[in-house]
Amino acid sequence: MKRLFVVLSLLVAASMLLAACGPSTPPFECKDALGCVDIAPGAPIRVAYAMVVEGPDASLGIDSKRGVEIAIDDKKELLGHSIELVGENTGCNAEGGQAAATKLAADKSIVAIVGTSCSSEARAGAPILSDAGLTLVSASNTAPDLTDPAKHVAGYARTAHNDKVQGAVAAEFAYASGVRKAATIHDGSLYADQLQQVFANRFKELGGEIVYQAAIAPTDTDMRPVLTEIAAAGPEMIYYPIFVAAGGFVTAQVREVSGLENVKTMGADGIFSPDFIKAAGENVKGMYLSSPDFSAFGAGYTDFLKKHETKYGEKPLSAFHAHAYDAASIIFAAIEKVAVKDADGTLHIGRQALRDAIFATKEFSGLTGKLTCSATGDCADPKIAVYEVVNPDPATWNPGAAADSNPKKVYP
Amino acid sequence: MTKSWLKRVSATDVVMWVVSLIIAGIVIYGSISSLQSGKYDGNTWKDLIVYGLTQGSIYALIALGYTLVYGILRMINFAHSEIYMSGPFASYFLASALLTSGFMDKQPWLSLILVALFAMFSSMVIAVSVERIAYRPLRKAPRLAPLITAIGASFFIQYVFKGLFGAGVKNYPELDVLKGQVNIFGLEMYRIHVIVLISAVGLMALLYTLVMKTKLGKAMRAVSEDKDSAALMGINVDQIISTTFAIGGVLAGAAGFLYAIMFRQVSWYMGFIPGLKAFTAAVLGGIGNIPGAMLGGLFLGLIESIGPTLFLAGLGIPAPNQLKDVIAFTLLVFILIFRPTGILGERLATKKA
Amino acid sequence: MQQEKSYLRQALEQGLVGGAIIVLIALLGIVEAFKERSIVGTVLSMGQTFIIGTQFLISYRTARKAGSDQKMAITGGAVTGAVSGLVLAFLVLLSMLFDLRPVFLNASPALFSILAFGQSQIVGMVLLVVFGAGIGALAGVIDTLAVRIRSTILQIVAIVVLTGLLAELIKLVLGQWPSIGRAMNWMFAGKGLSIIGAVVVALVVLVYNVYQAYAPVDPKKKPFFDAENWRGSKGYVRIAISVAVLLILPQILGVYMSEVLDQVGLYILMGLGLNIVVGYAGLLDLGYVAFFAIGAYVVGVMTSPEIAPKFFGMTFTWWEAVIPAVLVATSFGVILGIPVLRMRGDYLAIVTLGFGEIIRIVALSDLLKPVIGGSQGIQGIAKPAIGGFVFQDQQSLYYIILAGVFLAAFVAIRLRDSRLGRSWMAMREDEDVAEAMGIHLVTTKLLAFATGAAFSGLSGAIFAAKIGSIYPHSFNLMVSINVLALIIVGGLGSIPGVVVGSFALVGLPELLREFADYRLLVYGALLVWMMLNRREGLWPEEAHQRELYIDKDTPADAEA
Amino acid sequence: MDTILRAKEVTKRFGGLVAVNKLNIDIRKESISAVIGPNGAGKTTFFNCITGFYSPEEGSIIFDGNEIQGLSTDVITRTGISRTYQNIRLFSSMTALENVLVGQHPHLTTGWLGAVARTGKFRREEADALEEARRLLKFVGLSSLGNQVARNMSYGAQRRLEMARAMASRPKLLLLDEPTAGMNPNETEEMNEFIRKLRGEMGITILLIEHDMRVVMGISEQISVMDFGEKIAEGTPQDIQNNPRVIEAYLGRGAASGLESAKAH
Repeated sequence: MKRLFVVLSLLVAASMLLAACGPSTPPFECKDALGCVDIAPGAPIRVAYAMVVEGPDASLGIDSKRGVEIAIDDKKELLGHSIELVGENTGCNAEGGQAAATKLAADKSIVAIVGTSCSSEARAGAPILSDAGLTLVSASNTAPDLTDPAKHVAGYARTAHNDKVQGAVAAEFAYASGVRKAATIHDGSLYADQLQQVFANRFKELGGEIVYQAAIAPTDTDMRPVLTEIAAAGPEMIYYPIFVAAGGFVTAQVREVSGLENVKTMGADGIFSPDFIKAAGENVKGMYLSSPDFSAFGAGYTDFLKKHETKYGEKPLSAFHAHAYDAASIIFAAIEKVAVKDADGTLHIGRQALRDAIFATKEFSGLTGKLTCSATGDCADPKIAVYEVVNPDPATWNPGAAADSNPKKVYP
Repeated sequence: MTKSWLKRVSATDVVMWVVSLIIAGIVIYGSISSLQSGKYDGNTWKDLIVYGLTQGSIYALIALGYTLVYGILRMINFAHSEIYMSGPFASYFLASALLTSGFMDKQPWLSLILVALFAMFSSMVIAVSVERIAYRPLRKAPRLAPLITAIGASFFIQYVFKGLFGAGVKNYPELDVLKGQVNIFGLEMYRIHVIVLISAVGLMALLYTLVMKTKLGKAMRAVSEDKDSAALMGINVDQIISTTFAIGGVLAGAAGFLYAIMFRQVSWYMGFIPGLKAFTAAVLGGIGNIPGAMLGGLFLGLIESIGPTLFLAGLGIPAPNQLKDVIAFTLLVFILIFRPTGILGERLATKKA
Repeated sequence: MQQEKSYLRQALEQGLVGGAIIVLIALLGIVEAFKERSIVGTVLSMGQTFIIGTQFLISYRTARKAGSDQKMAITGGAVTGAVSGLVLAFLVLLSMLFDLRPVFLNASPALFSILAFGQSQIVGMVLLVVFGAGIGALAGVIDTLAVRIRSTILQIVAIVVLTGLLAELIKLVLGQWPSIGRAMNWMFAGKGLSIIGAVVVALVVLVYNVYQAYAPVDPKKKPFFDAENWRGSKGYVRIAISVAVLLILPQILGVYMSEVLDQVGLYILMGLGLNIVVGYAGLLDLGYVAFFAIGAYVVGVMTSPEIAPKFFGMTFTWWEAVIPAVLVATSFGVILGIPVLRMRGDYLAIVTLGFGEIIRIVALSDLLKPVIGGSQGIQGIAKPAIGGFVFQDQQSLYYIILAGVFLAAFVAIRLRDSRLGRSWMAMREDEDVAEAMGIHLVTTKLLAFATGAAFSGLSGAIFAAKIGSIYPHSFNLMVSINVLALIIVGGLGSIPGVVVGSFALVGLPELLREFADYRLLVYGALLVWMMLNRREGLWPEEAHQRELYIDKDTPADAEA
Repeated sequence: MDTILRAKEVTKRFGGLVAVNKLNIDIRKESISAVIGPNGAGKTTFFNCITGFYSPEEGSIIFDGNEIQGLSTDVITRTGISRTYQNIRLFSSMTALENVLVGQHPHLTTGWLGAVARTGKFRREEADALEEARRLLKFVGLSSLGNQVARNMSYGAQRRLEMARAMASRPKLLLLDEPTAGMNPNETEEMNEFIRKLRGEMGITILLIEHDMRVVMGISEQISVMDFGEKIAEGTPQDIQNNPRVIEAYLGRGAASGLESAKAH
């Protein structure tokens, strides 16, 4: 350690001397309120991810990160520069979000950020990034308060849809399909808890009755006791907007519980994936899933899935890869719009200009639909549809409205 | 006389009685109001008991691994949860190979047995290697050292599995032979539950016979009592310890296999929570005590299953199932207050002055 | 002859082990993930470093065993290297015969292309063996060199690789002063060093070593941390300088390094507390996070504008909340302590673990959601402020944490050297005899528990202010395990050990964030390695060093 | 007669085994008394009953006028009973000085706050305790080994350190469990001298368990003989040497010759 210190201080001294002697080019004058990122000719444009890529929630972040990586592959180059993806793990918790944000904020060469994965990360991390002049676009934060005008942080935008929209659509569908008594399950995650609460509120507003609000741990495997408890309340539908592992267990076990043989089941986009169908097994047939309306999805999505399979050897791990792809694409488009190239070929990107350009995104056609960002950063195309799983074979996964689609769009 | 009686009661005793009374009060009041609410019929309770017993029998099988190792080395084998995970995870690949080749449809029972054996074998290999690499060099170290290696080994195995095989959840095939209900003594039960219960009980009986009736079992008990004397009697202590780990591994692999066919999902983090529960079960029953581990496992499974509904639902607590671990751990404290060495008591040679 | 044969067999075995490690590294995806991460310009990528480094180290180990026989050392090294290359070649062969990908996720074509040096697989396989033999022989040659030259070479390699590894961080710190940052640009390429940078670093190390070789040796010079150096008037100067360095540290290191220091500091604070419980009193507590959570939640409930007004009709400042936070955490320590402290050893471990889980689950539960937010957590927690100055960012919060650490260390040291500290240690050594010395076990244990809980509560209170919003998920078992591991890795019962342990297990992983995917894997492997090779910890307490190596013939065994 | 300890009908059972059966023993103040008996006779169990390690099922133990049976060990220590152990039980990784300091625990009063604030009282108390500890170490002849870790000390030194530690609690009654076990004749003789000195200079009552008849006969004023948990004889060394039941109890156990040699001594 001591030696390292000696080495470093010598180096610093030496190079200060060198710098004093060497010629210096007149710097480009940056007029941007938040400063500029300068990219020398041949140097890559650095975009960062802030996602959970480690630990039990890793599949969420890895899924999004891969979305970004494919977006980079597709883009190949930006204004003659390659795109370099750097990033930090956020751990799906507030402290991880804060640490990652601090590190990214300290790196002045980063242009923009795709992230965060979990809403708790954004609450702790977004202010730090925003204060540092960075703009972040999240692919999977769905908590309503993040884009609530009272709490919105200037540099924060997202391509994920607000829970308020999805939960409400789910409730409206449930009511419209004749359900009057519903039960909900959440797994203690911000996402599921929020969504089921929005669902419950909207459902009650419509005149329905919430007979039971249950909670589990995401690591639970035996759901039969809690389902038995729910059965005693006599619901006509169970809404469980949770994740693949636990969602699979609930679906697989729900018919084993007496009283629930014919109950309707419904999930949300957290389990809108072939993985879930596989985990849930036969019982998944007839289950409803709310998700972005794929009829509005760009045609590129099937293409995307193919690339994913080739590149990573497996199907997407979670639901937000396409949103991540779009988040990255929006950032790239905005960079193309605002970057200035000066005489010696150096690229200058104004941070405020970039932020403005991202927030000004309009009718951007991405994988998840036509994206338009609101003043508080909600960029998602909030068209939510409800699908019904018609075939429990994951190989038939092909969401849409066509006759042979699976899952098949049933609402609106 | 009263004065000397009072002198023998410390403030802590009083606090403990009060705590116990409060717990007992909540349990009794909650149970009565749940039972009186009329929301749950006999069938509900029967179902809950069956669920509890199936889950509990898996806990029991894992708990046996903890108890065997604890009995012989006095250490908490934290990596046991990963030993449990590795078996079904490894045999997932066998299962999917059998499925794609069509063999599983033709010979479902044989395939299941093959998969089970492979799971047990894999867990056994991991268990023995962990002992060899991480614990054996620490035989003479104070007990915190192997505890830390165990934690380290646990992380290492988890993340090696995640790194090698991916972070996603893997699904066991759905087999028709495991579906449907059977009628046992007039009780309608799911076939899978029956299979899990019978296999688990069978394995436990086998283990009990092994430890109590065979020469190997006698050697194991001797090593557990006193390693040095056992070595003097010509017992190869290292070999017995390895064997103990192997047996624990086989049982954990079997537990993992039963879990995998019942719940059909395996993943790299599936071991942690059941491992924790099984360890709790082992302590509950009296660590180092084989029947204790079985009893503790079943008891814990049962409490987790019926506890929230029986004790808490009647009190009007929202989402009581969320609190099932709270119930389990509180009962653990409650039981340890009255029986400081678990339900059946510790089977360890404890020395005092 | 016989000896030579057995040595070669050893070399072979070592080669197999090394090969297995490299195959594991490759299949875990490490090689591919870091193929573009440069250590030295385009010459050396981190992916390569892992392969070459492993081969080199394992061959060097083999060579060392050869003793003074130079030819044997070189042969042995070459054999080991070649065998490890052979194992790798076998993996490449396997990949040609079967599609490994359905099982091994990372067995991608890209990986095998890297392993085969970008050549066709057959050529690649041959190259692997030749290359391995070369590296091994090189290791052997280095082993045969004179001590001074050998150590210089190894130092150069190690420091260049280390600098390359940390280049990004160095750049980050230097980048705070744009002029220095720009001036130093020639040193770096990508995330690593540039070739010139590497050469310069190597030269500096070389010069330093040459200087060391010819510099006069001062026989009276004591190691830096020797207590002698810190006494008397000279000692005061040293202390003053150290304090000054601690005070300006965050300003020099910048905001990210301050974040790292903050995290380390919070763990030191917890470690000091748990050290009293486990290290002094010998009570194995696996639920230590509970008190951390309680401290954080008390501050959250009292200062959050979303929650506090509901209960108190007003919000409190952080300073007003921190005392109750510590007191509540302490009383929970006592409340938990009473029923559990009569249990021994592992019963205590599982019950405390349960308690930690209970606190987390209850905090998460819908039952207490109206009070403490359930899964939505508590937001808008106040930051400490003095006058008009708000401790807003990580650089200023550092001072609060530093003060907390000093306070805790002060209390810990004073308690250790008192009647209470002696009772704790006596209890740890032999509970029954301690009781027969007139020590009231429950009270003494409770005091340890309560003191530990207080430190943890304080840490939690600061944590809440730092993070601004708290969630139950932050208070999981992992925190307890981490704190326990760090005090043991640092050296059980040793206060400097807690500091060293925190830097090793909290600071280092945070600095090496780019290994996020593999962090816990390495963490696990390191814990095992530490316990097997350096059980007494990195900075052991004198007496403990003895305790952790109980020799067979010592009759008094604390566990008896 | 001035009795300091009186055991009345003390009975301790382990499962079906009666380790101590209706034992009655009186110990005079400032005497040196011994309990002897073959292995497994229940001597150490009896010690454990006095010091509170075990709680006797029946009977009472009266020390200095108070009933102490069933009280916890620490309380009994505070009433003035201290002991050593058959297999030495020092705090093995603490230094000799620290061991003796721990022994003084009942007489120190500074609590948590005092220690942290390092009040004047705390400092005075610590200084006094340290001085007392040094004095005790000197008394047992270990003054040069104060900073040695207990584990590294010689066997004889460990025995003496254990006594110093026991004396640090300023007991009125000191129980010694086989103080000369494993010692050679010279060391044994030194220990005898030492025990006498203890009683003489400090005025402590001493009750010891011993196998070595030379020690027992040499220094005890009163001897109780136990076999199978019962007291089979009591009296002066002369009485015991001539008691036929005692000889019978020891016959065939290889100790009879010990008795003979003790007689000759």
